[in-house]
Amino acid sequence: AKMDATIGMQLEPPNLDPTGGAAAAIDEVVYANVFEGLTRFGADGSILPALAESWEISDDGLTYTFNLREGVKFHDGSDFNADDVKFSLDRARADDSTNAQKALFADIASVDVVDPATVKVTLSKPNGSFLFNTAWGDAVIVAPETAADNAAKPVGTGPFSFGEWVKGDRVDLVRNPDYWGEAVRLDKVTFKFISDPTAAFAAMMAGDLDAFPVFPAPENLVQFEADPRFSVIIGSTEGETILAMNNKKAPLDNIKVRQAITHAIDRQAIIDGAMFGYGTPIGTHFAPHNPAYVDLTAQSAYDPEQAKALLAEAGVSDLTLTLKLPPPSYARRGGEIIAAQLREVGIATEITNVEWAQWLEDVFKAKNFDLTIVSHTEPMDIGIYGREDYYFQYGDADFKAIMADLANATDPAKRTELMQAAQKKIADDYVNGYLFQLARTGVADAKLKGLWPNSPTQANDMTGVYWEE
Amino acid sequence: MTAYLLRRFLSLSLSLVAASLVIFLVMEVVPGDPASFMMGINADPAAVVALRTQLGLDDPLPLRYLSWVAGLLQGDFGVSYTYRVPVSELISERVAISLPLTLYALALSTLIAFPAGILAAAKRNSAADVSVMGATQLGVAIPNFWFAMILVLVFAINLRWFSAGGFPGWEAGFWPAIKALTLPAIALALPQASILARVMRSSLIDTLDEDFMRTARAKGLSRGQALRRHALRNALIPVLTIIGLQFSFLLAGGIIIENVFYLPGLGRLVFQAITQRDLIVVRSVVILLVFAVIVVTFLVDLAYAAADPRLRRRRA
Amino acid sequence: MNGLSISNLRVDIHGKTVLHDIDLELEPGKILGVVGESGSGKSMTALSVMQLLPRGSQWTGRLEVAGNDLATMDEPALCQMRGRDVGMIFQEPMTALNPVRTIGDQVAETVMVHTAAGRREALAIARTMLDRVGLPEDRFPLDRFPHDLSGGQRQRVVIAQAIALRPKILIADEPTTALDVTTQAQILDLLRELVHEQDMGLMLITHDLAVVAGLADRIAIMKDGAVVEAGPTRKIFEGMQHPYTRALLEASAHAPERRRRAEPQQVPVLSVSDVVRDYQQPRRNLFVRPPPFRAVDHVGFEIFHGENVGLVGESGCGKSTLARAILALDPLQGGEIKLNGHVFSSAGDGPHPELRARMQVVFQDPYGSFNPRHRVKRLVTEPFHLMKDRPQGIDLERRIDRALTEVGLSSADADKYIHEFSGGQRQRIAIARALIIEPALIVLDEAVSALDVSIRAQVLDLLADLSDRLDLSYLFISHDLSVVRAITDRVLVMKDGRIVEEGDTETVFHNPQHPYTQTLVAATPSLEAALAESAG
Amino acid sequence: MSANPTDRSFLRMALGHPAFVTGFVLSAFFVILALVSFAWTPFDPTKLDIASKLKTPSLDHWFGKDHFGRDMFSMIMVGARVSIAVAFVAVGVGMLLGVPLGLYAAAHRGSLIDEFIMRGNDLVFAFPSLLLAIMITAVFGPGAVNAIIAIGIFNIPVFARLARGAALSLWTRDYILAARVAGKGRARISAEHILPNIANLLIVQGTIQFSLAILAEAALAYVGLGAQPPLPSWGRMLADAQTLISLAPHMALFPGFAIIITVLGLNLMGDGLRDLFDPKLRRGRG
Ligand SMILES: Nc1ncnc2c1ncn2[C@@H]1O[C@H](COP(=O)(O)OP(=O)(O)OP(=O)(O)O)[C@@H](O)[C@H]1O
Ligand SMILES: Nc1ncnc2c1ncn2[C@@H]1O[C@H](COP(=O)(O)OP(=O)(O)OP(=O)(O)O)[C@@H](O)[C@H]1O
Ligand SMILES: [Mg+2]
Ligand SMILES: [Mg+2]
Repeated sequence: AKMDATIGMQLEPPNLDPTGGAAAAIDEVVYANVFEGLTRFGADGSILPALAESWEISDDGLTYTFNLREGVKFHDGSDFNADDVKFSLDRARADDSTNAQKALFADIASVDVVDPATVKVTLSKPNGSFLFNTAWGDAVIVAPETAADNAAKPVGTGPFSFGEWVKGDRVDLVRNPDYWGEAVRLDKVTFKFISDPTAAFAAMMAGDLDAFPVFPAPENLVQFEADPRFSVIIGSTEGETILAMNNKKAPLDNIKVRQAITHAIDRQAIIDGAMFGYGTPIGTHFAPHNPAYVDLTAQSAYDPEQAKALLAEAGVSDLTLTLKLPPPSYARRGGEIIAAQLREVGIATEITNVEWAQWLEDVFKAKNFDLTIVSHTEPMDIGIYGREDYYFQYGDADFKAIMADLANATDPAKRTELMQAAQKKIADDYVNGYLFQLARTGVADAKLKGLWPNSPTQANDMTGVYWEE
Repeated sequence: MTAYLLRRFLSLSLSLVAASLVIFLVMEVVPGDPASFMMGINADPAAVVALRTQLGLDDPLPLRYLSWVAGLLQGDFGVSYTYRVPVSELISERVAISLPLTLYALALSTLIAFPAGILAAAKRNSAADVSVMGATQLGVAIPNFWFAMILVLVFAINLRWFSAGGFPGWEAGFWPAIKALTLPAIALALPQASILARVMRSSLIDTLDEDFMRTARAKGLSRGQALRRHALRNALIPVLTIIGLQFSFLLAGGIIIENVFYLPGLGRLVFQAITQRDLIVVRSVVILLVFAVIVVTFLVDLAYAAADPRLRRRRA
Repeated sequence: MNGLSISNLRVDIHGKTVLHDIDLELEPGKILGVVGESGSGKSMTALSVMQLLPRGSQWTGRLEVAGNDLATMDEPALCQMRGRDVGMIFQEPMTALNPVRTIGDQVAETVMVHTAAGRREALAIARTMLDRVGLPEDRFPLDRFPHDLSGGQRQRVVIAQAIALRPKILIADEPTTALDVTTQAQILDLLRELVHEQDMGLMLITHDLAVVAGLADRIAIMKDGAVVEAGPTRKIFEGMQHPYTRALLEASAHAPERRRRAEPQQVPVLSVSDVVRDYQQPRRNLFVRPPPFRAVDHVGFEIFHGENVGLVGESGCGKSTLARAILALDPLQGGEIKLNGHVFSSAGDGPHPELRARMQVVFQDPYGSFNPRHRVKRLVTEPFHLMKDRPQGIDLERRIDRALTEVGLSSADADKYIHEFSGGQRQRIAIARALIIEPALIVLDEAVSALDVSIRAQVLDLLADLSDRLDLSYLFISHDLSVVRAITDRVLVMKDGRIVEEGDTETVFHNPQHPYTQTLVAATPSLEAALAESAG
Repeated sequence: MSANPTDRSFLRMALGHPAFVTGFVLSAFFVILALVSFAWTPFDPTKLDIASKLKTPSLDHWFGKDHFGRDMFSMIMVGARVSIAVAFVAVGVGMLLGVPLGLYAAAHRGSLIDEFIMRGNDLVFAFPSLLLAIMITAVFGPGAVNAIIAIGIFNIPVFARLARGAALSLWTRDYILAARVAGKGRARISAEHILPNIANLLIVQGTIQFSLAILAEAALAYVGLGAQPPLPSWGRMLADAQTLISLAPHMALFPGFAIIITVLGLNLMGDGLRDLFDPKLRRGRG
């Protein structure tokens, strides 16, 4: 059987160090393949043990004692032990840390090595999602000797070790013969970077690629479905796609105007037009596949008449709003559709297409925008609504209180309740227009099995991938 | 002639200095901060500041310019912000694709254009001339990215003769590499060949009208002999200029084609670097391209001298 | 017969007949002069013999070269004929040679195309031929490029390649028109020698009767695509059967009648003293700046009221440069120019408009002297720019009218564009433009050189007449001694930027003192002398 | 260069020149389409109808519908407006700035300013054009106006060089000397004698640059840096069509043809004008 697989990805990672960069593409190459953390995400989003075999949580929820797996080696041959864990966590939360998700480690008070196979982490306050946090790619365990070079030459403990990186083209991973866990079934995995959707389509069609787990052009899936050579894998992601509004900027500081905008939007048209039908409508900032999800879409149902009425009530007419669109096609296409829909209720929009760098500068940092479309792909990120100076500028006090309670809550039922309250709160306040949950639209050779259908985190876990005879 | 060349070289070097300034300043005013780009949407502000310091982005402007230029002079292009590897390494990897692609396209375009242009000029106003000129008009009018799309559709997706793009690397062997560059080279060569054929034709027609062609015929040379022995070399001079221009155009101008065929070439490197605000890569690649243009211009001047003995004496 | 025989030749180009009823004969060892004004069909006749007529041409009649009927020959046979049986020399030596190939190569090529000779052998033949035409090995090695050579030397190379295979017939289409008189004399001598030495038939085409008068055995006069008169040279000049031949002859020898003589006055109209003009030379090397080239070297002279002064000299001696300096178009590197006693210089904004208005100019090229986009009206009134209160309305019309009638045109011409006029008419318009502002001095730089003899005669008459009536002074620049002689009172002879001789025109030409003037006078083909000879 | 586009025989000759006529008809067709689009389009080109997306050409929708169900023919009409306007202004900017610079440099040949202008031109030429355009739009943001700036900048040296070269050769003409003898200054001579006589050349180059500008605009729009939605633009239509090329080829074909035909028309017209203005090809006239 074939022993290698070539996987297409739209974006090339800028570097290969998941602890030193935010780009999703880094995790998509190395997460679970090259690097592992104490815990990890399973295909269904559950938290599984990884380098930590097991753990105990103290009753006050402040102390986590991790029992580490033994006999684990880094790819450079050195042994993995508790010192590496302490090094990794301390490095990530240090003052000069360049870890993009430093907040994940904010609650850690200290990390102590109990013995080579045991680490004790003490928190400054209880954190119900700490094990979830340690599963992130940004929390993987690295070795002190090689940490500095991971950007170009990653060394981890995973089932694959780094082979070669031909910049602009591909990264090769090769099987790690000394892997502690179940042996993987591929000798070599190549991640090939093809940013252009047409090229991606052509490459799949021409057989240059074996799979494209997040295929960038949903419009082409029909053709793959019609072709027996391919299987199309549709799953869910953690990406809530929203029409973000600048809550502090007039007239968007008026809840009536925001509500009017949400009623002007026909979600299904956007899903059909921009995503060719792939995507689940959402009514709040929460993933529909999460058990705690509440369907609030009816609250902001498509109703142009009501939108017009609300605008009249708010006393705004001749409204012109800027709509800044980052590069992904959900935003560019969705933006065109939303602009047309807003036009129907009398809101004019000025579309500006921006690059990510500009988006970050202009929208995210300077908050110089009225509307923008973006998909928030981090798992469980409703907490951003509690951030005062986050770009859409919500930061409501009541909402913050809910979040604080949630952080302290460990009881699952209580947590669910709080999460639902949070969902309702932002829907009631019409903070943003909630459009749809991004679908994970993957294509693969029909014989390639074991790919993740969903994206509980940004990853292409190749551990269980194999070729069917 | 040497004096002329020297002067030309000096003035070109001045251009290079001016170019370095322009490019540096343009990149400075481009909105967008490389550090925030790298750290992403939910990044901790403190982490971004730390990264800025680490990258040296907070140094004063003149200092950064000077250290960049000083580095360039020593052949040190700096370290890419995003890739964190020396820019020179990035560039040399990319040049290994862009340069062969450029040469390939140029060779194709010359191979098509010369015979076509010569045929059209020699048989002026004939059916052959009209059809060659018609074809070149069309060739100039077709946007090359559109042509590339059609090529992929036909030859990669439908016929599956070529792969749709990508580059296996030279280590995969000469022929596979050449095969991967074939469709892109054709897409690039089509408009260039059309332009070149037109220039060849008109230059040759001008030469054919020269007095010395009549002299040659009066000596008893046939039309073909006169064309080969007397017209071609004289007609070559404007053609050389165009080839020189095309070289530089292709070297940088492949951006879009490199995108369509996802070739990791220089053009795509800068394009990507611009979107990622990897200023240092953009600066260095652009200055390198400007340098290439200047060197090529200079070589074309030398080639002129070889083709036209009058220039060896006089100033152009 | 071994020579050339043309009978009943008719050539149409794109349906337009350019030659008809041409009958010409040329025997080996003889020279046939073909004379006619521009456009009369001389070149077309020559090209018919070579079978190199322009595209779209058709010919009928009979053309026989060395006993072969050209009508029956296919293209390869014609290629065989060209260069081997017939050689041809063209008018413009500067462009007749391929600039990127060596002279040796180009001469040897004739040999290699037609014989089995190898390159080495062909080059050896080329060497002998170049020696023969006066380009000796030591100064003119085979590997020189044409751009190293002067016009006369290039013409010799062209001749060498035309005669390399000793063709039976040599056709020379205005071989000396672009050359200086002294060089012309040398080339004509060379051609004459070659004819006798190699027993060639030479068809010598020219528009200048004087050139063929002393050289040709037979002469054919052409006009409007037909031969109007042909016969042995002596008979032509004796008989003058055809009125056109007579007109041509008279025009060639024409000297306008002059009534008035200038009287020296206190203040000369123009006074040039010690003028120096340098041209910057291009650098050969980055650090050494070559010394400037001195085109005008300490020149001084005066022109008095009503006086016509000629300036003669060979091409490149600095005549035009001096003219431009006098017109204050270029800065001086030394000396001073005064007009009516006032300094006339290009410094600053140039001379004061009122002063500038006192001196006007007429240039050589009747085609390049006018902006093709303006009507005659606007063209001739351009100097009014110099006046403070410019004529308006009726006054303006009147002055345009007067200027045009003065030069023999009509007021209706004022609304035409320049392309609607012939060369001679254009030169008249140029004169009208100079006259309209009533200057004291007109500089004429080769003002009649580009005109056919008959038109030249008319323009000279006009100039003489105007000078008499309007009290004008001329500085008349020309390389053509006969023209200068016809119209000037006094003459300056220039060589290499210096005035080498100066004096009364008749005196200088009859009794030249400076050796350079002597060669110049001797080299000028003289119709009178030729006629005297043929009469005697 | 003695052709005078205003006279009758020029018109007659132009009408007898097949390439010119074809080119003129093709380009005029798109100009008319663009003009008509201000008053009328068969459908509203901004009106979405997602349900009928990717509809193939039919009697109602001649060029079919795009991925949002918009009428492609209407979009191409309005797109013509954008392409032509961007190209026109960009070339206009290039001419307006480039020609005076070139004339000035020629009038002061060999001066420091001449040297400066020419070196500046070299500099712009040495820059990879598409890249610089991309950087310019990165600085100022994408949009039609910035596309104009980006394309216009490269037209400046083109016209400056052309004007300088042509003007230099005219400065040696006798009629320029005559004008100087008539006391006219350099600026006045440039305006009165040089400019009208290089106008033909500029017109010819102008049509060629115009067609290049249309291609450049399409390329910029294709990479997302041209006119912004909802304004349709041919280049962006092609970009939209790209991923759909095998599913809905009409989306790629029609805008592609629009570009090709317009550019072809302009080039043919430019070539035709060049022939018509060329004195070598004009017989029987001065
Ligand atoms: N290529 C051509 N196409 C059409 N007509 C031509 C062409 N060349 C010359 N003629 C015409 O043929 C006629 C004879 O021209 P030809 O060149 O033989 O004159 P010429 O006597 O040699 O004049 P010149 O002294 O000016 O050389 C002229 O009326 C001219 O306009
Ligand atoms: N612009 C220039 N730069 C450098 N040298 C020049 C320039 N113009 C003329 N010369 C040189 O100056 C000398 C005199 O030139 P000029 O044009 O005055 O000669 P001329 O006597 O008018 O000749 P012709 O009879 O050919 O018109 C020539 O050797 C010429 O090569
Ligand atoms: Mg002639
Ligand atoms: Mg002169």
